Amino acid sequence: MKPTKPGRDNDYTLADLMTVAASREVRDGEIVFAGMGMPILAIMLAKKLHAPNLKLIFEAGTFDSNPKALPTSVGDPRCVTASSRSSGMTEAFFLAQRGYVDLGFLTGVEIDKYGNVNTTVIGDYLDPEIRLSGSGGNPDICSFARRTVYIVLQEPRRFVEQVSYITSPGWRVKKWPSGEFVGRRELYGDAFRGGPSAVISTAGVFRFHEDTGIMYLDTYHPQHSPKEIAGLCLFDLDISRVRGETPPPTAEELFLMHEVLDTEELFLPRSNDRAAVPNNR
Amino acid sequence: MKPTKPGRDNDYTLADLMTVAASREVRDGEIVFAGMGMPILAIMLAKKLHAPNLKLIFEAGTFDSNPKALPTSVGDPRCVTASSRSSGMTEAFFLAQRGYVDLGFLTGVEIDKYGNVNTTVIGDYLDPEIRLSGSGGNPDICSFARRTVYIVLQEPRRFVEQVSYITSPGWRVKKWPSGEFVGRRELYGDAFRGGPSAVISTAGVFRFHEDTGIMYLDTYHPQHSPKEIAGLCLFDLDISRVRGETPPPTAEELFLMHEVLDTEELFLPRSNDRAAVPNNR
Amino acid sequence: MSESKQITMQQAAEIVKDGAMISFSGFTIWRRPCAFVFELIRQQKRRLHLIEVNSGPHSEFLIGGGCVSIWESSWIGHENYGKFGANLTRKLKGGSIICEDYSHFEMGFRFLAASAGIPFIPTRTAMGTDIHNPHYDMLGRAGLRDGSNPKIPRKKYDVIDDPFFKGCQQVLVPAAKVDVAVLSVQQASRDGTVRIGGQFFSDPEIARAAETTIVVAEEIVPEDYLRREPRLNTIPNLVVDYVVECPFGAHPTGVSGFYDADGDFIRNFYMQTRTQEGFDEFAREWIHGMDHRRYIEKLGASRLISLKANSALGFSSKVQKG
Amino acid sequence: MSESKQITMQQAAEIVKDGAMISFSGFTIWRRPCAFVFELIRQQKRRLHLIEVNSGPHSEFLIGGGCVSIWESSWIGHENYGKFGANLTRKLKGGSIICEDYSHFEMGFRFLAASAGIPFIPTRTAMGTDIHNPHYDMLGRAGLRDGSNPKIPRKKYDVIDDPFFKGCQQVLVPAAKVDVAVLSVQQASRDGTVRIGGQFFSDPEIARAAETTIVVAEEIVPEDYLRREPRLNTIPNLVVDYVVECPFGAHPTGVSGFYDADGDFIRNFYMQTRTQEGFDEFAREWIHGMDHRRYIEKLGASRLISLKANSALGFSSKVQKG
Repeated sequence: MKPTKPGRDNDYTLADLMTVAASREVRDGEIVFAGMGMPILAIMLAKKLHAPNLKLIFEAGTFDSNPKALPTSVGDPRCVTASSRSSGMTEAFFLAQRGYVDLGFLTGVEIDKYGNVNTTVIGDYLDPEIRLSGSGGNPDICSFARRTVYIVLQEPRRFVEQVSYITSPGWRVKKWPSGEFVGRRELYGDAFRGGPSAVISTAGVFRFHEDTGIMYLDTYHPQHSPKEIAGLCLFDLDISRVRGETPPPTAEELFLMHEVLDTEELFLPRSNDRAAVPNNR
Repeated sequence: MKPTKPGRDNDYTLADLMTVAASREVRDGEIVFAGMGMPILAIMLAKKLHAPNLKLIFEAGTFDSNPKALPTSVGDPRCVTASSRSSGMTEAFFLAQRGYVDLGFLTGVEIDKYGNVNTTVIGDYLDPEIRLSGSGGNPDICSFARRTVYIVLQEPRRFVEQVSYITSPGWRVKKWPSGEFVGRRELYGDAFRGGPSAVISTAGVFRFHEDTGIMYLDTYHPQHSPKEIAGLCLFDLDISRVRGETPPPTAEELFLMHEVLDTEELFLPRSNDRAAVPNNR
Repeated sequence: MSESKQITMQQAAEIVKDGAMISFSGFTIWRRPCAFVFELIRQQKRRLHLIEVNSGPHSEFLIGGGCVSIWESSWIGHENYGKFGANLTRKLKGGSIICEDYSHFEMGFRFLAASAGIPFIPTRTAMGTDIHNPHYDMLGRAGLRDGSNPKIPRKKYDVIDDPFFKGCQQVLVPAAKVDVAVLSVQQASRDGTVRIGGQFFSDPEIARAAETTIVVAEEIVPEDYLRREPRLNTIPNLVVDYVVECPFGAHPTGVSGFYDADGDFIRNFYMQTRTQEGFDEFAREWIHGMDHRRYIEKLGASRLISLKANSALGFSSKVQKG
Repeated sequence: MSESKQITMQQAAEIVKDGAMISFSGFTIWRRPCAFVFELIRQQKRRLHLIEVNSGPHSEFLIGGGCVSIWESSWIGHENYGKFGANLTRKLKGGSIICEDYSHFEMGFRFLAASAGIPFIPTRTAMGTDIHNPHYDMLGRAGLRDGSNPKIPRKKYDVIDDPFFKGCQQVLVPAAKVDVAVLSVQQASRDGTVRIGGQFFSDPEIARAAETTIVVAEEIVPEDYLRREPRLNTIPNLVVDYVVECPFGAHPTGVSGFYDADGDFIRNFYMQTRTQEGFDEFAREWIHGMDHRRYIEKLGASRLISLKANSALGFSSKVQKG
């Protein structure tokens, strides 16, 4: 393949920036359990750059996959290529529950300040305004991985004080049958492994306070400001620990994303439209 | 292969007779879970004669096996040949527990009048006279199959009032923690599927009373008598329902056993020594 | 050679009775028995209890067609080609369907338990979420957990303390027992031996969880061909009750090694069926008065060729995925 | 290419510490890592807790060698070549070993639970037998169920009523957690991908149940060779910690597609080691002062050729089975 010119340094979309920010959450040697869309792109990018020994698990049943063509979903035959083993879901579920997964990569529709995520309904569960796709493996991956990274659109109705329905557990969760909120570590007991570690939104990168489990702003994307981002959250966002701007994609990252990984523009349109964001399951 | 002359009608060993009696317990179309030795021979014989559609499961992980060479054990690669699927033990265990098995074929060291079988220890479990091989899949197959056929040597020390240790459940079993004897149907509840249906010994064929679950003599092998067999049991054997002599092997059965199935004399020596009995695991 | 289990698609669909609990093979938009589902709609099945590890286009067909009263699953949608289950959403708002939500792993483990012949299995997934909110036990709210249907568990889940190790809380999820399971697979022989290519998802578990298991194969192949390599076979014959041959029987979902998912078809279905009128129009065009041969003819040869998998790659190198 | 996990047999055996809970691949006289076990005996391991789905010649070697304090399994013997575990029997009578009996399925389900990351699993096998006799809980009688070893469950089994369906009693068996699992397999690549030929027994479960998983392969093959057909691989690389290459590493047990069980060797071992003196003599001849190369030389080329599997059949057509 003839390499094409990667373009100017700042010639990137918001989706490019988010993918790059996500890829930087992956550490070399980790076992990563990925949802589709931007997560898979971010992982494949990390593998080409700083994490050549990461091992990718697909929920539908492949282990240490090395797809040559970008899969559009976890059930895609493209996931199987050059994997260490291809089988079924029970084995993937067992491996996750047994503790083999370091990092989960997921998306959310609504998120609260403790990292509880909703992908099930908007409004009252018993009389919903909008029925969403449901949990899928979201709560499972987040229950079993040591760290979980979420990708969420930055809108006030999505960064809320309390989600309509907790699909996936954050740092303070409901203890049944009463429904009182308790710390995740307390509820999970010896099954506790970790929880949400980062949220990458269309405006910035967020992390969670080590003790309280409350979300804070880590970096803001170019053309945003911490104050503006706080205004895009319905809870009181801690912006006291902000480190600066989210580092932009490098020329190498842009080249790999557009000319090697997503040549069909499945998830990353090439247009310079900064509003372009990925398909958000 | 050049067929050899099957020999005179009564030119058969005790092992031949027992194998034939066992094979007659198999019905066409059944799913059969088999231990090694005489059980596998009996099943292969049934498949060649009256039960062409029986399906054979091996505990180590093959389903609807059609071995061309006689396997010496369940883990043998000879089990895999021409099977519908070869995999592992979890799947075999699941299929049995899920209720797919019609007939189990096992051997026992000690048996009592309720069909409880011991293959674990002789004497006190806490200070055994003889440590045997242990349960293996004996209790499992007998728990899950609709019918189970046992092959046991006829000796007074083996047909006992109460076995030293119940390895495999008969028609009256121990209810824990007290250890009081209760009916199998009562203990198993909705998991009840059946139990021991026949015992083939070196002296006769036994069955179990429909209501009481107590063993009775069904047929006696040639050169034995019901009274003599009752004397070879330490419990009071019911000989009131005896139907007559165990039918001898036919010429076709003898030919198949010796010239087709066990040409290497692994389990069935050709000698006319009527004492020759199979390896009894 | 064993006895043949082959029947026609129409006979297969007749096995499913009104009110049955039913489950399907596959994963989201892959290996779903859509041709079978179209036949169920033509046969006007009613009050089905659809119970799945996850749902997809085939579930949306069945729900839009008015065949389903209970949806019990973890997810519904069309991956890149449609975010949500528009038909499920509409029926839910209209009150004509009950939704029972579990997590993906919980549904997988529930089928595993049923397939293993055990009534429940412990797990520690999704603890602290509204999936375990007792007010959201929808089958319980509808009075369906009274034991009158022996396949519906009396509780959505239960909690016990681990008696063996550190004493921590364990969630028990009940076995997912089903009346009929229908699997879309690549190859089967007439005796019921199944060879699935690519990832086999939860299909072996679903096959064993059912009272009756029907396999819809892209191709029926000789039994001795499959028996030459028993380790490549995914489901043994003794688990399968009936076999149907139906090339492109999973369209518009994809089949590894045979054809890709038809993204255009799925996206159009999703966009068109956000209203019941839209669904009815779709059904008039693609389901009613059709059979599978006419459906395939209507799709046309060029479309099928563009979807067809490259035999070295296992997927199409021509199809537009976006 | 991934990082190599290959180490030597001696290094692999050093991973097993005195007092460790250890488990092995295979089934009775098939695919047992005997060369590894001989190295454990040479390294004079002590107080091992051997926990297996079923046991075989390799267990008898290790027990005879004085390495084992606890045997937890369902069966021990040599199939046609020796009825019982003569060494286990002798040590049991001498009071130097504890035997904990479970049924075969129970042991399999216990490894399944550990491999699934759950603390127990229900089953209804072996109910009413002395396997469930509370007086015969031998680890309990020895005071080992006090939680001081976090891998030993606090109870041998437990019983609860099914909360979901008909309310019947369910036996819960605890996860079989192990420190080190050692698998004898046909092929592995340096990254840890494993391809087992023939029946794979409970090996995938045992591999995942352990803290550390060591694979002893008949041959190490290129990683890209195994990755060409991922569905033929039995255990993914991420489950395996170390890989050792050792041709005939399972002798005298057999390996499907490679060689048959050596019935003469096993029968002689069984007959010879009914006394401790006999075992010590066997060990002087076949274990101590040897390494695997010298062991193989001692067996001799003709013996290995007669055991070698016919490559079309997967088993030897020459070996005397009787």
